Amino acid sequence: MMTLLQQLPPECIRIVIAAAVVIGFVFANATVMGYLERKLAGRFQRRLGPMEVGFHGLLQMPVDGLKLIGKQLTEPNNVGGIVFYLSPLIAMTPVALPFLVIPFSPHLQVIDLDVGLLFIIAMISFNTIAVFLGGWSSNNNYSMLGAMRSVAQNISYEIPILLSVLSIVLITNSFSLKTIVLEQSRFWFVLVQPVAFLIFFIAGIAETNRAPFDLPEAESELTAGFHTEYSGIAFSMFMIAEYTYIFINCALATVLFFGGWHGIPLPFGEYSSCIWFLMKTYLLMFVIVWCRWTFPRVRFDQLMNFSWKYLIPFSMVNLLLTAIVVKL
Amino acid sequence: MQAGKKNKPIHYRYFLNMGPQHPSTHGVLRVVIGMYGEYVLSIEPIIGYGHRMHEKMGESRPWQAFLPNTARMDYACALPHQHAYVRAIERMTGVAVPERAEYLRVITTELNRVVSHLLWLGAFLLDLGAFTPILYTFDDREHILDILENVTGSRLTHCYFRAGGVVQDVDDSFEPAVRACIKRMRSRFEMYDKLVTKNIIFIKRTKDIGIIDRDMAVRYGVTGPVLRGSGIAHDIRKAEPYSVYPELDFDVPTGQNGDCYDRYLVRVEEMRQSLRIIEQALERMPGGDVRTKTPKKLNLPPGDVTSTTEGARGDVTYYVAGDGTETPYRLKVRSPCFSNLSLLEELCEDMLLADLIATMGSLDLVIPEVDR
Amino acid sequence: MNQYFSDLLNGARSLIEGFGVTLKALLSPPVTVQYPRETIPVSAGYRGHIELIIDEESGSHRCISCGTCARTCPSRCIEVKGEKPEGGKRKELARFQLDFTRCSLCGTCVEVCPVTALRFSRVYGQAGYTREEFMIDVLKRAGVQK
Amino acid sequence: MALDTGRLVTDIRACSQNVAEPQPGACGYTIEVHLSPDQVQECARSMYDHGMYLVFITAVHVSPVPEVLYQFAHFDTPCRVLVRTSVQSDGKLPSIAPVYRGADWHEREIHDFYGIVFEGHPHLKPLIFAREDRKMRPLLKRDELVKERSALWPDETGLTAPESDDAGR
Repeated sequence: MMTLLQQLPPECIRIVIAAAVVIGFVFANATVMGYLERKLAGRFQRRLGPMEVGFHGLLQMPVDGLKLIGKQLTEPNNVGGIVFYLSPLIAMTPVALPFLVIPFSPHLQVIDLDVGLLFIIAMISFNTIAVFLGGWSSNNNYSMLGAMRSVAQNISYEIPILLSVLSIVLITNSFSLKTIVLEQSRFWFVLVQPVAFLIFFIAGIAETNRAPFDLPEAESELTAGFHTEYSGIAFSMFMIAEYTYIFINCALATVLFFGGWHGIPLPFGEYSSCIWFLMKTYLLMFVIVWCRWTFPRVRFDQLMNFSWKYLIPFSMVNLLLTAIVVKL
Repeated sequence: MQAGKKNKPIHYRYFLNMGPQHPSTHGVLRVVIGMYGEYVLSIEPIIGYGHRMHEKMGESRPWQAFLPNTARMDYACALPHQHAYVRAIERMTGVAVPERAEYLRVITTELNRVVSHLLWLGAFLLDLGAFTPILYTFDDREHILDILENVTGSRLTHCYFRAGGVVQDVDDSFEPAVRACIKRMRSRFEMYDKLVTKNIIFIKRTKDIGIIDRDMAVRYGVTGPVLRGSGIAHDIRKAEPYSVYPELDFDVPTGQNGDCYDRYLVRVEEMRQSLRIIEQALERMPGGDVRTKTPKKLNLPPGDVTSTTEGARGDVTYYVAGDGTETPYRLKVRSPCFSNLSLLEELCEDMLLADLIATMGSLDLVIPEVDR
Repeated sequence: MNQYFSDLLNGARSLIEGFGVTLKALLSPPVTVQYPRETIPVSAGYRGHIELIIDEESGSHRCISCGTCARTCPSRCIEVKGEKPEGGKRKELARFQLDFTRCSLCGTCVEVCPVTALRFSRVYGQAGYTREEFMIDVLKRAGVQK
Repeated sequence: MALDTGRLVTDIRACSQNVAEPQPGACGYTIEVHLSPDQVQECARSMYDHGMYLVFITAVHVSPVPEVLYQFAHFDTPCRVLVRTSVQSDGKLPSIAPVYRGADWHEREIHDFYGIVFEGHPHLKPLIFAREDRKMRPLLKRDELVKERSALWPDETGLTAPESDDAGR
């Protein structure tokens, strides 16, 4: 068995190990995020959140995961056939790809693509296809409405993200995430580009269908939106995908605006940069959870107006100003 | 508002079945909505899922047996129903009610109104997508429900009023508890103002949505906070004063243009007014017994009577026809939600689905009261 | 045009205020009680199912099994049977069954009882799997309380 | 626009002579009117012109012919009008839904409970009952329990009696 390993090129082993770590991280992040969200939701509402399973409910999310795996996959009649089962997979699989380029710390990065940023933004838009196919194929008026809404929402919020990210690229004129983070060693880009950060963050919340823009799965209007008919593991795949997209959004925001792994050196030696990175990301996730438990839901046409009338004009103006300033 | 799509060819329309199990129908109501894309073309509320034929129960048993039923129709605000029924019986049989009992009735009814408006506030915001305020309103409700549980014996389905007074007097822990509760409640209002009234998303979701004008109110018999939201100061406690309300000073809040936002403001202001009423009633409440002795067998004389009180949702009217025996010959309950719901078909044409949910939430529907 | 900006500005301000409220809630202690372990004391006036009052002096219940409560109960959920022990002159209460599945806690039985032998117990949180668990034998309960 | 009760009473008298103004404290309504079935729509229209809203419509199963009662009230001035009619011999009654859209539901409910048919009603489908038990008519009393109209309202001259002008109770 060892001889077989020696024959394989080292690069291939490195990729296999990295893939395994990334998949493990995706599931770990989903459980941690889910636990954090339910605990914070409880505390925001002056209650305790999950307390029963494990110490202070720590085992609640893994146990939920097992329960969901054990649940029966109900299939309503004349449902869209293979597409009905394909959409959770489409939601789940591309979720791990952006992790290849996210620089957790100077050397903890799978590959440093020089088009890393473009690659991530391309991967993020996979979610829309999955949500649309899921909603459309479950043969239920509510999910069809949810699917339509999610397509319109993601398209109209993709543009502000691109424009705000472009203003960063103008400064660093490189798409590679590592160089962007290295550029921020002296000062973080959020000080230079606060408006771009705000636009990116708000559009990020809308992109991942999170409240106050959670129209595709509006509980009080569309019962459960696009994943009404999904149960068991299919439903949990959509949940894991959603939590991971939130993590990617926050990680991207940290890399672009909050200076990746830069921070006061901590006593953990060379892991301190990775810890800084995770701390910043989870702080941004706290803000996203905070938004969810404070605001009512926006109506559908207001959502569109907000993007086309406010975010896009502001991001264009911001882009223009950065261009002028940078070219001076 | 948005141009409707009514002139679209029919085959574009699809039907969305909202209910009978649906998160925002507040009870077992089914609404069949003809939709064109996101726009609502036609609405048909289908009621009757929670129908128990209360009126037949009233006709087949002695009138005392109907008292628990009055609390099972509008369980969110049961006491005005009971007050109306008991006043109808007192009108027919001429039973006198001691002053202290009337004050106790007013205090517990106003506490019940605050509890009902808090429940509505939480549920309305939940319909609009805000998950947290409902927990805050339930936290406030618990304080008042503990007081009501101690006085009337149960948290929602109170059976506290009798013909000629109330069941039992309050113990001396009642008054300090109510005063503390009023003080606490007043401090909570400006928290709700910050979280909800000034919130831009909430304003955008409720301003100029579901506007009810006076003519529609007359044609459908809309009463209560829904009517007052359209600027008509009609409150039975002021229009046709009963019990000890003439001696209490309070004003009737009204809105300007009758949209969901005004109905919200009216109900929050009404909670403040109820607290004022309770305070005054506590000071003016005399001593004395709380119930007049009524003969064992109290027959209802021939003839019929209607009696009206101001429920949390509007004009609660009981029509009782007696025929000389102890059993009412005919008992009709006019529930405000029945009329408030009937205008949904005309009000919600050409609306977005999200606005339909907001409007239905602002009508404060309790479906068991509609089905009876 | 200024409507455009004024919306944006006081909109943002109201959102920040909303954030402030929930942050204050986050930092203040929870108000809930972990129900199965901790419980809130039931208030004095709470109406559980009815039970017989035990007299201090005679040490037993005061019921004379006249059946008034059974007759006036709107949902007919009380069943009272009195038997005359041989030789004795007064009826003894032999059976007092309450069908708690149909009782609506209106309190008529407590009021009409000529010897005020009934009162509301403060039993809270009754749960059961079968209907039989709610057929309460009030007499046996009174015996237990003695 | 407060209600002018004087003009209201004269309008009602135009529909029918039998108008009484009993003591509201005792019976809860200020004006009581007896109408014959064909005057119902006319009276409803005059009520609507005065801006009165419909409180409820109900029916009472009395022996010769079931009795239908309407109650109207006004938003600004306290005034409650109780209108009594008897159903026509063939169990029909003209509907006031064209005037008061809200009456649509009230009349459908009475149709469910009593089987009284309202002519001119836009769509007299069952409101509360499902299709299969729309023939239930629960509020109709068993024959031995039904009472005479006069047993319930002894001193009132029902419409069956000739038009006598003495005031009601």
